[in-house]
Amino acid sequence: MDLKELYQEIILDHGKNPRNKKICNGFNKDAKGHNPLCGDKVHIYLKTDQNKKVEDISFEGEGCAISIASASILTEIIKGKEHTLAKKILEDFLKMLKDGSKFQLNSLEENEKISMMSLSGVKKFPMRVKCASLAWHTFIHALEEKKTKVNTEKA
Amino acid sequence: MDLKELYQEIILDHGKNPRNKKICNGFNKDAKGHNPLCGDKVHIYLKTDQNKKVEDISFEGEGCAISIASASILTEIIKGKEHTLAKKILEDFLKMLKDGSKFQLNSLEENEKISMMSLSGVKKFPMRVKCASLAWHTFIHALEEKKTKVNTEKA
Amino acid sequence: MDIKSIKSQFPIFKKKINGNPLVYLDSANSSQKPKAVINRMSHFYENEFSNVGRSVHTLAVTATNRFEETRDIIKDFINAKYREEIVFTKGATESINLIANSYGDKFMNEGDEIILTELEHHSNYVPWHYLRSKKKAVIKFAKVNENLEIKVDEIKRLISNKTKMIALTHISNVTGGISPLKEIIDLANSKKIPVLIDGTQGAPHLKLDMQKIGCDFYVISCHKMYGPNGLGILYGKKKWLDLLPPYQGGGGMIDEVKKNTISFAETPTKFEAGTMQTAEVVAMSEAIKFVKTIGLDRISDHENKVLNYAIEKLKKNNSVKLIGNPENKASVISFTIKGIHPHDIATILDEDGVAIRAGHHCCQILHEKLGVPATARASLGVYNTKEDIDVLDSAIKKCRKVFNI
Amino acid sequence: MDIKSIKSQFPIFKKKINGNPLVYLDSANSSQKPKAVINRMSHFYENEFSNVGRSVHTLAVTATNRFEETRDIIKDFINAKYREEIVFTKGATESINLIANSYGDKFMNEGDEIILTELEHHSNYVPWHYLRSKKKAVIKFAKVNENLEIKVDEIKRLISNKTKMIALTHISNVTGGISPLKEIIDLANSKKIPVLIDGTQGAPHLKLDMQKIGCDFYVISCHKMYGPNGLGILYGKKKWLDLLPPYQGGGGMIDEVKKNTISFAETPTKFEAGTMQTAEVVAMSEAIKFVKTIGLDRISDHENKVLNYAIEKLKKNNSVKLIGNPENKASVISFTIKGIHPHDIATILDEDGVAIRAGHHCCQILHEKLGVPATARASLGVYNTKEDIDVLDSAIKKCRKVFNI
Ligand SMILES: Cc1ncc(COP(=O)(O)O)c(C=O)c1O
Ligand SMILES: Cc1ncc(COP(=O)(O)O)c(C=O)c1O
Repeated sequence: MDLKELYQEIILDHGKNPRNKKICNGFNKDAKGHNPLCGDKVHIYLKTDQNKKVEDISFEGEGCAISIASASILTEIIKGKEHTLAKKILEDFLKMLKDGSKFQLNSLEENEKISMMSLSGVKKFPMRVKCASLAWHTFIHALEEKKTKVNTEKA
Repeated sequence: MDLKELYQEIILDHGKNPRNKKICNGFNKDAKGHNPLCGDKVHIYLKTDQNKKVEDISFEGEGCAISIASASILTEIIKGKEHTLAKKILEDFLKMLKDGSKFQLNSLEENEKISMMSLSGVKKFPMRVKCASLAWHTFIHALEEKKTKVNTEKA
Repeated sequence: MDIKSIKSQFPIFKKKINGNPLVYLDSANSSQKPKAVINRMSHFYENEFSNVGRSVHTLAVTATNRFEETRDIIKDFINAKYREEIVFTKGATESINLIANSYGDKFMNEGDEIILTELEHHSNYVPWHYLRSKKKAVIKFAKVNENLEIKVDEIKRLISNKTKMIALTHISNVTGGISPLKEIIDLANSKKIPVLIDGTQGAPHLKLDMQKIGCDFYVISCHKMYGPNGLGILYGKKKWLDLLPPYQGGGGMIDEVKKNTISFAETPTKFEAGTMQTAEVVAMSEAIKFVKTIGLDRISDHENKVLNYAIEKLKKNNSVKLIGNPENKASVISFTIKGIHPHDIATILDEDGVAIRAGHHCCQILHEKLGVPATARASLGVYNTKEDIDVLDSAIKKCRKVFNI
Repeated sequence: MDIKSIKSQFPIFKKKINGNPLVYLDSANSSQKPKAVINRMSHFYENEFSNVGRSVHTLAVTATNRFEETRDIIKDFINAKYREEIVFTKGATESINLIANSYGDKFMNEGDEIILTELEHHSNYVPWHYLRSKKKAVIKFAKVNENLEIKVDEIKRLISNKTKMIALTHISNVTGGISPLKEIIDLANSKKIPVLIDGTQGAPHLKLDMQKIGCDFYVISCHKMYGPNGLGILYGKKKWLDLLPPYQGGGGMIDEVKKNTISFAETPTKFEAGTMQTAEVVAMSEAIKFVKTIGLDRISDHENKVLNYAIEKLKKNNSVKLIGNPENKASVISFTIKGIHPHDIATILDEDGVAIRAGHHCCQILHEKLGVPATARASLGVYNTKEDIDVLDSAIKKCRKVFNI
C-alpha cells in the first residue's frame, strides 16, 4: 500500500526524532528555504572546511513528517562529505524523487542508501515531492552561497 | 419582412434629409448625447418660452439612419409643444420602442403619429433601440437641464 | 431535504478517488459545479457564443441580453437597489484590488487608517498593504478574542477620526466564524466610515440582502458558490461607484478617447474593461438558479446540521484540536492533530477519498497568532452529509495508526 | 486544406441565423470555439475539478498538473525561453494594465516618454494614459502613413533619450496591417528601450517565436484564438518579470505575510493573485492543440487566400471603400459604404446571417484621423471560406437596395 511506502519506519523515526536539529557551532554558511503553499520552512547551517568538505551541518525548521525527515536524513548523509560528492548525492536524490530511479553512487554506504531510499515513496505523491526536496535545495543554496531564498512555489 | 419595417420610407427620407439639423437661433437650453459603442452622437438645442413651450428645437449629430431619422422626427414633433405634452410624447415613444405598444395620445395629429410609428420597427432589433432613443433621452436632458451627459452604455 | 438528489446533480461525485467515493470537504477552497452550470456554459459556446455589447448581429444581441440578464438576476439575488451596483470582475481578489485602488487613490491620504482583522484572507490584506505603501497609510488589525471571534468592541477601540475604511470578512475561511456585520456596519455608518465585506465565504452559505446589511462594498467569488471559475462579483453602493475612478483601462469602459484626454463610461461599465467572461457570466445565472431553487435558508440549515455533527464527532476524538470556537459559525472546521502535521493528515485522508485542505489557507496572520504554520480544514457545501463526516472521522483515526501514535 | 472538416469541429455552425447559415466574420472580436475546447472544459468540471496549487488531495494534484502543463504547452507554442515567462491573466487588457502598472511604477518618472501608434486599441492606450496622469509622463503617437501603416522611420523619429516604452499592436484590428516588428524591435533593442507587443490580433493568425521576435512583452487574449473567455496570456522576458513588482495582491502570490511586511513569490506566481481560471487554462491547451494540428502556417495561408479574394471582390463594388491599404496584411478588412452608416450595414447583413462588426472597434484615435465615427469590419478565422465572402458581397449589395441608392 502506497501510504506505507510513504511513511516508512525510517521516515517516521526521523520525523519524530530529527537528527542535527539545532544551530551547529561555528557555522560559516547558511540558507533558508520556504514552501509558501504549506508553510514548510527550513534553515540549513553549514560549517565548511576551506570550501572542500562539509565538516558539520544542521538544520532548524518546521513542517510535515516528510520535510523534517528529509532534512534530518540530509544532515546525516552530508556530514563529512566532500563538496563534489555532496553535489552528486543531491543530483541523484532529486532524480530519484522525480522518476524513481535508483542511486548510481557506489561511494555511499549501504545504510546511507537505505535512508535515502526511504524517501523514494514520495514520487507517488506529486504534491509531496517539494516537502522532500526543500531541505536539499536549501542545502545547495547554502553551499554555493546563492543569495536568493529557496521558494518552492507552484512550479 | 422585418428590414422593410425597420427602414421604412419615412425613416430613409429623414435619414437622408434630416429636418432642423442646425443650431437653432437663440437657443437657451442644450444637451449632448453619445453612444460610445457605435459612436452615435447628438446635440439637441432648445428655445423654450418661459419654461412652458418649446418654441424651437434643432439638432446636430452623426450616426446611423435610425438615430438621425429619430432626431429629425423628434424636432418636427416637439416643435411648438407644451413641456408637459412633450414629456408625455417622450414616455409614449419610449414605451413603444420597448414593448411595441401604440400611442395613447389623442392630442397628436395623424401625420405626427405616423412618423413616430415609423420608428416602431426598431423593437425587433434590440441593439438598435438605443439608436432610436438617444435623441429623445438627450432632449429631456436639455429640457430639464440635467447636468450629466447622456450616455447609452451597455445597460 | 433530499441531499441525494441534490448531490446527483454534480457529475464529479460519480468519480472514485483512490478506489473510494469522493468525500469533498474542500468547498471553501472551491465548490463543485452542478450539471446545469456546466451545461449552460457548453450550450452557450455551442449555440450562442459571441462577444457582448459591441456588435449588432444576432449572436451578439443574444449574448449581450443573456449577460445583462445575469446582472439583474444577481441584483435580485443579493437584493441590491440598482443593477448598476453589480460589477463583474475576475474574482473576489480582483474586486478588493479594484476598491483598494480606486477608493484608495481618490480618498486616502498619508496617515489615514484602514481597519482589517486578524482573520482576513491575504486577498483582503495584500491590496490594502499596497495602499499602505503607496499612500503612507496605516493598517490596524482588529484582534480576535480567545474564541477567535471578532467583536464590535474591538473595532470600536480601533476607530479614530483617521479611519477611512473597515474591511473584514463575512465568514472566516479558517474558523467558520460569522462576523457581527450588523453591529459593525451600524457603528461604521454612524461615523461615516465605508465598510467592505469580503463575502467570499459568506455568499455561498448565508442569505444576502445588501439593503439590509448596509455595507458599502461586498465581494463574491463565483467559483465558491457553484459557479464557474474566473468570475467575481463586486457589489458597491451606487453613490460610491459613481464617485470612484475606473480601475483597469481598456475597451468598453470609455466614453470618448482622444490623444490628450479620455472620458469614461458610467458605472458599472467603467469598471468592466476589456472583453468580459461572457460564458462564465451566463452560466452563473444557472448557479444562482440552483441555489435559489433549494433556498439559501435550507442550505444553511442543512450545512449547520452537518457542521454541528462534525464538531461533536471530532470533539470526541482526543487527539484532535479544533481551531477557534466562535458562537456563530458556518460551513468550516479547522483542526490539528497532535504529532501529525496537517500536510500528512491531508495525504492520509486522500487515500480514503477525503479531500480536505492543509496549510495556512492564505491566513498567515491568524496562523502566526495561533503559533502553528498550518492547520487542516474541512469545509462544507450543500452536497455534504453526515456520512461524509463519518468517513472523515474514521480517516482521521487512521492517521494515528499510520503514525504509530 | 479541408475547411469543411475543420468547420465541422465548431458546433455553432450548425446554427441558422434568421433562417440562413451563419457566416461569422467577427473573429477579430472573438473567435468561435471548437468542440474539443468546449468539451475539455466540461470534462474538467465533471471529472477533475479542483482549485490548483493549494491542496494536496488527488483532485487538486491533477488540476495543478493540468494547469502547469498548459503553461509548458504555451511556452513551446510561442517559443519562450523559460516557462516562468508565461503569466496567466484575464485577457490582453489585464496584461497591458499589469505591465503599465508594474513597469510604470518601477521605471517611469516625470517627463519620461511612451511611444504608441495611432492604430492602437483602447486597451493599449488607456492603461498608458493612466500612467501618463500618475507619473506626468508623455505619450507620443506614431502616425500612420497614407496606407494606414506604421513604419519604422516614424518610430525612429519619436524616440528620444526619454523614451521608456514602445507599445504597439502586432496586427491592427481595423486595417489588418502587420507591423514591422523586427525592424522596430531591433531599433528599440539598440537603444535599450523595452517593447510591448499587443499580440491580441497577432497570435491567432501568425506563427510566434518570442526568442526571434525579441520583444520584452507580448500579450494574447485566448478568446480570440479559439480558446475560452476570460483568459489571457502575458509573455514577459524573465529578466523583466524577475524585476517587476507584483500587480494585484491576494492569495497564492505571496512568500510570507506579516502584519508589517509582505514578501512575494517568484515569477510567474507573484503575478497570479487569487484563484485562477483553472478550467479555462486547461481548456486552452486544447485550443493550442487545435491550432497546432492544422499549423499556423497553413492557417495564415488559407486566411490570406480568403482575405485577398475578399479584397478583390469588394474593390469591384464601387460604393465600398476599403479602410487602409497596408502592404502586409492579415485577417481583417474594414470598409464603409457611401450613404449608409456602418450600423445600418451590420443590421442589414445580419438578416442574411452575416455577422460583422460596426463601430470604432475601440480605436477612436484612428477613426478620428479617418474622419468617420464608425466603420464596418469583416474579420476572418480558420473556418471562413470564399463562399462566405460571396455571401458577404451579395449582402453588401442588398444594403443599397434597402436604402434605395
Ligand atoms: C488589437 C487589440 N488589442 C487588445 C484587445 C483587447 O483584448 P481583450 O478585450 O480580450 O482584453 C483587442 C480586442 O478587443 C484587440 O483587438
Ligand atoms: C475569505 C476569502 N477571501 C478571499 C478569497 C479570495 O477569493 P478568490 O481567490 O476567488 O479571488 C478567499 C478564497 O480564496 C477567501 O476564502
